[in-house]
Amino acid sequence: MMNEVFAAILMVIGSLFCLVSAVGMLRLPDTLMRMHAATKAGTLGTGLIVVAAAIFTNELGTTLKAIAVIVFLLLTAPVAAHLIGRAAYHRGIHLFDKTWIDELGGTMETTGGDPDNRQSDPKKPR
Amino acid sequence: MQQSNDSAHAAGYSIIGLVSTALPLLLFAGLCFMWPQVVRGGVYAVQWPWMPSLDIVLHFRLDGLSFLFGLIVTGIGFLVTLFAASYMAGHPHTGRFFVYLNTFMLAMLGIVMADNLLLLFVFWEITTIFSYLLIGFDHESAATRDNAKQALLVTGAGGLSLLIGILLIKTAGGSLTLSEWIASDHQIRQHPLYLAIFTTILLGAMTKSAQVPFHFWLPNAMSAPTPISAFLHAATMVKAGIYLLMRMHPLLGGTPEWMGSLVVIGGVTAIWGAVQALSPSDLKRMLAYTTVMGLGMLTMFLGGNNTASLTAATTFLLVHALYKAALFLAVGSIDHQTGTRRLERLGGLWRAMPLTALTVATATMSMAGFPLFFGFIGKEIMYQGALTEEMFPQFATTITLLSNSLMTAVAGIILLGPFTGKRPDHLENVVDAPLPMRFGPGIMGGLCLLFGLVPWWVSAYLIQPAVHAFSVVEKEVQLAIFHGFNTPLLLSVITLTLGGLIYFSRKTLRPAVTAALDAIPLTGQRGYDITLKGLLATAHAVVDGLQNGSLHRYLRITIGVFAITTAAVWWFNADGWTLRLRSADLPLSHWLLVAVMAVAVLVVVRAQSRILAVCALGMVGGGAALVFLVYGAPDLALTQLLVETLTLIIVSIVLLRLPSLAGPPPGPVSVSRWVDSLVAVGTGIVVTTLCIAITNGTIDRQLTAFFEYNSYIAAHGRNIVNVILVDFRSLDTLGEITVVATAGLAGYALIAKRRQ
Amino acid sequence: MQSYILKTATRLLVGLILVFSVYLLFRGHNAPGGGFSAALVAATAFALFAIAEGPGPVRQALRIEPRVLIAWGLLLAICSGLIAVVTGRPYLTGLWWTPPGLDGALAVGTPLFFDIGVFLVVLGTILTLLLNLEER
Amino acid sequence: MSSGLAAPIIIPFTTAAIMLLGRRQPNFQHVSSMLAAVLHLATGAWLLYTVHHSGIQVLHVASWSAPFGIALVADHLSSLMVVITGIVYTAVSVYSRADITADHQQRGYYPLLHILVGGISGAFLTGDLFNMYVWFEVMLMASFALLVQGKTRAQLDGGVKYVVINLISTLLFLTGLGLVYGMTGTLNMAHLHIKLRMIGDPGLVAAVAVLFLTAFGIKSGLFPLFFWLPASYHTPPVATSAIFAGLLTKVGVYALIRTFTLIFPFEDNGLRELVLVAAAATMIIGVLGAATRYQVRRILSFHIISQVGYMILGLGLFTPLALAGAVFYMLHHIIVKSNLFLISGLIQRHGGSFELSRVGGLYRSHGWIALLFFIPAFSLAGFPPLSGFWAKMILIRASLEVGQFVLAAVAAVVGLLTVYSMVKIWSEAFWKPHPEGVNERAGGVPPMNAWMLVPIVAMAAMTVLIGLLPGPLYHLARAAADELLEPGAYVYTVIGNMR
Amino acid sequence: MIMETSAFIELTSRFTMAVLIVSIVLAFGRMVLGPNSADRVVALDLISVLIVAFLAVFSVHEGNTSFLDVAIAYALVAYLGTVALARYLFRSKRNDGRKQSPENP
Amino acid sequence: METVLAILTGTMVAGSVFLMLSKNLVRFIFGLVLASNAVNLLIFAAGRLETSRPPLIPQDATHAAVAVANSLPQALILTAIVIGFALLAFIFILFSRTYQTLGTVDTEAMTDAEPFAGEDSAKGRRP
Amino acid sequence: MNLFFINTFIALGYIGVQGQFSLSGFLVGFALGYLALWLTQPLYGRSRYFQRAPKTVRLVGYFLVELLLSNLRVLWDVITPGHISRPGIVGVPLCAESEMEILLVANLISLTPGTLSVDLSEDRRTLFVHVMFLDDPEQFRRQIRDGLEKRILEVMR
Ligand code: NA
Ligand code: NA
Repeated sequence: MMNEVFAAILMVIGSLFCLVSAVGMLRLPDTLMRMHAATKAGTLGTGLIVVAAAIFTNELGTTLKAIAVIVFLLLTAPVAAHLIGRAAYHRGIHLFDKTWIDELGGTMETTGGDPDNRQSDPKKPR
Repeated sequence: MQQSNDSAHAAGYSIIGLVSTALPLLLFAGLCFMWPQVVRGGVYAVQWPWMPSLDIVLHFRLDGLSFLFGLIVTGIGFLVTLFAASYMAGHPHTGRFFVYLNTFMLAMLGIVMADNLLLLFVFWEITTIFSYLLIGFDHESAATRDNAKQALLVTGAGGLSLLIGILLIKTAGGSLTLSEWIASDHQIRQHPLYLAIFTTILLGAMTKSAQVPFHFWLPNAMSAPTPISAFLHAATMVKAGIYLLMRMHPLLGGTPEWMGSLVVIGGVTAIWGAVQALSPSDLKRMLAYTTVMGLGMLTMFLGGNNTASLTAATTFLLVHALYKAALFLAVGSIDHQTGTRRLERLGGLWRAMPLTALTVATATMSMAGFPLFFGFIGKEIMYQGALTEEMFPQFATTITLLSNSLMTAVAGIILLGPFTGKRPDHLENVVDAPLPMRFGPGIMGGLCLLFGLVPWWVSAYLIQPAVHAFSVVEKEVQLAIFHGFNTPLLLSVITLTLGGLIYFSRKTLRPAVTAALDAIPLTGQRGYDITLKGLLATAHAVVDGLQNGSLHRYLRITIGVFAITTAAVWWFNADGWTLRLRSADLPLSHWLLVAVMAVAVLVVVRAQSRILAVCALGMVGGGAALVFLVYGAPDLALTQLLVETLTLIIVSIVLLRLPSLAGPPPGPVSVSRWVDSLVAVGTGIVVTTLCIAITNGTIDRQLTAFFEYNSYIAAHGRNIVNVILVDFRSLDTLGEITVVATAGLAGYALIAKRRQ
Repeated sequence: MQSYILKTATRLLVGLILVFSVYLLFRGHNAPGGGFSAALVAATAFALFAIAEGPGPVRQALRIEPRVLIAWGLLLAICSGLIAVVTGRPYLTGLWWTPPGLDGALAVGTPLFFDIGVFLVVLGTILTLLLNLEER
Repeated sequence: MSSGLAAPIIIPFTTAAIMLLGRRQPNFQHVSSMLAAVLHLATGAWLLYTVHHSGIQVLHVASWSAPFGIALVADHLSSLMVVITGIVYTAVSVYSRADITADHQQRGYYPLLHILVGGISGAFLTGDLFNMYVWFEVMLMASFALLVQGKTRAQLDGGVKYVVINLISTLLFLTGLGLVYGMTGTLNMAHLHIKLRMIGDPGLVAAVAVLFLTAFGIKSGLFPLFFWLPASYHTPPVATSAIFAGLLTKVGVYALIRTFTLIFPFEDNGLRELVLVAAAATMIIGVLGAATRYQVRRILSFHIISQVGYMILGLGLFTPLALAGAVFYMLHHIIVKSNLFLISGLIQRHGGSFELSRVGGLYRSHGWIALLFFIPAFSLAGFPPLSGFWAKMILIRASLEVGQFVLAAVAAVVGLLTVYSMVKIWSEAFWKPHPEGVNERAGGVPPMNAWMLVPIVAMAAMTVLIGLLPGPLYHLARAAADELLEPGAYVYTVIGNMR
Repeated sequence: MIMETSAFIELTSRFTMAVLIVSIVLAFGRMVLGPNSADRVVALDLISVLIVAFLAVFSVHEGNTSFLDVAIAYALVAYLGTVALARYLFRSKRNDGRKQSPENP
Repeated sequence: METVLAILTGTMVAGSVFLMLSKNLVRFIFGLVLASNAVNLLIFAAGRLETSRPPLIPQDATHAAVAVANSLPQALILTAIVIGFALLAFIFILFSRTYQTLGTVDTEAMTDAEPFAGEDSAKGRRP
Repeated sequence: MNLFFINTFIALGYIGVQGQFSLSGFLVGFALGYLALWLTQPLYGRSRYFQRAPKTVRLVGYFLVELLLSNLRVLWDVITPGHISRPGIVGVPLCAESEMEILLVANLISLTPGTLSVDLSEDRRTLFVHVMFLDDPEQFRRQIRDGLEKRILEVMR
């Protein structure tokens, strides 16, 4: 019973973090900032839920699987974020107006607009 | 015309040709051997099963009619082959020529000896094919090819009509065995299908025997080498239609439909051919029209239902075959020796080609119907036959009179034109044809006279046995040199007189005839041209509109047809519409899931960005996986998700190599796009309603129950789905991995770099 | 796309994914998984490898031409069914061998070989396509 | 041994797999290809013999009895189709030696050919509807691959059209499968025969049947679903187009016959009339299409459509004679049409082009080719005593027997128009003098190639033989038709007394 | 392994699933809105992570750990989809104005 | 749920048909993906959705004790998914190859296999 | 890492003895095993396992707290109207050299409050980080170097 309660709490918290990440995706002003939400909250939320599953079943095999999933998420989510962020940046994205410093802009040349978007405004980050 | 100008061949002959004469000669001899038996009314018959289940029996029978035709086919066949042995010498394809000729002859023998109507048809069509090959023998000329095609199409069409007629006889309960007809009581004539049977068979006969309005192929067929014109298109093949009508007589004859149409069609054909024969300057073409006339006469007499008419037909058949084959071959000789068949370029040849001149003389005399010649006998009996026709005897008599007069005139032209008068300069060095070429026409010319001298013999040994074979004879009609002073004799005299008048006024008549013919708005030839043009235009109109290379159109029709047909078939067969919608107590999450998938579909449809479409598709796929998951299909969910991911990888590589979705800026939606939407929505509705209707019912789960029960016990697996895949339905999986493997090979074939 | 971080992460991940794929393959008979899923998972491992390092190193690592994998997989699947034919049973009949003394805890059967065949074919195909696409 | 039923599937697949391992030796591939084809033909013949003498044969694959497992079933129709597949397979295998370039071979021509044949055989033999879908996919995938080998512009364009429309067929088939399963809970065709009878909603059953009609209609090139065929069949290598022309549409026709005799036997729901109308339209449109084309293979492609119309006419008439005619027509057509496509390769090789305006003079220069073309062409046109005559005659007769005079007339007229097209090719490619200045060859005319001639001569001989001795084949076709119209024996043999 | 689930867990897991689906819907909203390809890829990435979470919750809800295997498998591979798309984004930029015509001329 | 799924399936089919009719091969692919998914869902619905319990036999049992989801449609769909994937992979490659060779994905501009019929027949006619 | 495996082995043995394959059992077994190993340390020669283990635990703890904090901060920014953030992209010079070190640094930066690794320079010496709440780049660089990176290097080296 303790397990169940604990698992339930973790599950709910995790799902709320997932919700936060989703809301963040919707609300935050630019691509990079949305990625903050997705990477952190999504990973944490999902991680918590997986832990909840492990606790709920309280079984070694499941636990190991849960650990595997979490390790995987922690390892891959930031890498994915890095890859998207990098690609996005180099394609030329519209950064949030309040972005006040960009040290990457000096080291790489950026070109063109987004070939997959008629709506996007190919304003260069600078 | 592939003409041999090589002097080495001018007097020569082809060895193949001479060898080829053996076959007809042997067959002719064989027939003669059977002559006594046949004359006594006996028959020879042999029979092997071929396709008895379809009423096709290899059933051959030699009776009087077959015998008469057989003699004509083999006898004239022999003489023509002999002629051709010289005529064709030097032609590059002599071998083919004689193979075709002999095969044709065998097929023709098949026609006249077959006692099974379908068997007859088989040979009938073989003669069509070989006629085609022979007409087109000198195929380098476009006109020749067109003429061959025309003959094939016209007679082919008739053949198909005949086939339907034959099969209709079977459908109507008739027998296909010809020899059974004379004795049977002919239910067919009262059958509702009688008219259809008669019409279709008549069409077959008309096309083959060049009856108006299908006659036009025959003059055009004169682009065949002359021996072919003599053999196929004068003496034998064109007579196949006549033969067919004779054979059909006991089964179908004697009705008003039969008698009326045969007399009219034959009469019109006869007069049409006779008039046309006046105008051409090409001797062969002229002869072709006289053949048309002859065929018309034969048909006309077959319209009678009395022995006189039928005897007239049978007699004239022989008369015509003899003089026409002789004339064709003689014209062939003239052509061969002088290089031309045009009247205006010929003249005064009788000295240069005396034997040919003699042959032509006897043949034309017979044609014109001078007394003592076989043609005279024929003409007498013709008038007798015409006068006794049951339907339209006056018409028949008038036609006979006019046609015969015209024939007399044409005979005059053919005889007097090339051989008398002044010989043109370019014909100075002409000599008579080589011996093999003189032999055949000479024999036939001789027979034209000989048979005219012994009509009683011809009557007893050739004509009467034939007539007995296809009709019930109450009173024999005898051929004789002189029947006494009677109406036929009077008509004969009028004929000769009128013929003479026409001959002497030919210079004024010919332009008039030509003008009159040109004034006719629709002739068979023009009808043929219009039909072919119309066919091609229709084909283009229909096909170019459908198969126009536009994938969009193909898809729209294909999908639209599916949606409309399904809906229509369902609509017309449904008894009531009770679709129950089952969506009770669905959790909110499921509703949301389905909703987001539906929206994703819309997004894909509207997407102007490839990435958006791909991502939204990912959403749809992921949603589908979740649907699988929440309804107890983890394997499916897993596979779906894995496939989604791999698809993304492939997309990410391939999409780069495809252009963006950019189209013209979204303007007003075109009508075409509305149609597309209609098709799309319609298809969606059809699928939805089908799915709802089906899930409204219950499903029998006995298969699944079996799997659930046996999966672990008998197949050692706890994952039932996997056990189905690798055991219960492993053959599916074997096929499936083959598809996968093939996709690998196929993809490899498309993308791999060429290796040295 | 050269990313040092991706390369590093890939080195950590590829082995793990492959091990998991084998796990899926062998427990597919009793739990979700099976030859096809396993092959897809394995293929993603190689795909990741190819994306991070390029197709050349993947081919080196594979040591065997992917199309040969397809062939062997197909042969294995076909032949796993032929064993039954040799013993006079209908084609593809599953033959099972339960090692004595294990109380039925383990059963080896021709359907497992069939599933391995599936695995090889699918893996070979995806690798054929992916590597050739990458190389173009 | 009943596993022999699987042999026509397993032999080509195994050969394909082995070839993939030994793909670097062209001779090995060609020789093993011919061996496999002969073996396939032999097993097919054995199957036909067994069926004819011992009745319908069933293999319960993996020992699971039908309807639980998949059953392979050989009745007269199936085994006849397998035999004829073996014949075309053998012919094309031999011909391929002359026609298939090293590059095509490098790109897997032979394995793909074998997989195609395996899929076709599977489609003919299976007694399970979903399994048939799988074999259709095998066939489809292999045909996609074969079709675009060479990657010319025309091939890719035609290939895209072929692929796209055939995918629609696949999707419809799969949808129909799902719906049928949802109605009956079974996939075995014999079991479906029983279970569908119990469905109380005739409208729904008819509507679902339309899905199969459309799906297989596309496959068989039925009006108005044939577009993919004339768009693509003239583009691949000759050997490929020959096997396509002979077999692929016939798998669709086979599926239609099987579906509408066993699964949804025609009832009073208008489907039969629909099929008859489609058949007539197919005959006409195909032959009209051929009249508009001036390239040998494009003409022949349209004729495929036209002749599929005849076969479907036989199905729609739904009498023993008509179905026997349809089966006979299929068997005759496969040999003749494959052969004509092979001969088109001869025309191209020796005349220099498939375009009628760019060839000529072959009658004079290559009499043997002329003869070899003439036989199948006039057989196709329905002249006796060649095989096509019997096929056409039986169908016309069957139409007349049930009072379908219009259909009989259509069949006859279409036959005449077929003559028109065949004469067009004959006239242009053979009789007409070779056009001046076109395709003048530097190296002179290439020598005759025995690998090309042998299969053509053999198939032409078969055409003549069937024409001269149609009895045995008709006997078999009639046996097939009787089985189709009385599916009781089939059903009992496959599933016993299962309800 | 299957175990009994109490009503309590049933309720919370249902709630969790609903929240996750709502999250997916929201992320999907970003995918549709864009405005940028990268945004869409990020949204898809998040959705795939949310699906992993959903799979885990579902396995709790069903009390069946088999579903967790699905979650692991997807967690292992989903990342690759994102990587591939990221690479696509990276490359498609480079191809701009060369071989392909850009989407907005 | 069957009804809801039926409607969803219909929507997907409609969307896919509309995409397939768009004269653009890229959109056709999207339509194809949609259609495959739709058909799979349709088969799934046709097999009836009654429980969330997967067709797995527990460790301690010899056969499924409680009602589990219908396993046969799942196996069918699995096969269909695999085949669909293979087809899709090939079609991606085919279309990209086509684009590379023909230079267009506009199906209306693709006329190489069937040159305009009039032109074709004119070529064959005698002068 | 040998000792880690031995430790794991002990934990597995413990749950095997217990007969209950559970997470808690494993954790208890692991802790007991660590204790036992620590007691018998001389048997295994010189190993950094005992220095590293607590540091790893500390890093994990630090990281988890940071992860939680970062989420709360994102949450705050998400749920409050308007955006309080002052984002920027900062290049952070790295002390980390090995690939594992760089990966860990980059990943942990991404997972911790308001920071996201966007790119790595060609020479792998500078990590470009997007910072949501950036006041002073220099201070930020210091913060990374002395906080996160230092802790990671402690564990790795
Ligand atoms: Na065909
Ligand atoms: Na075909």
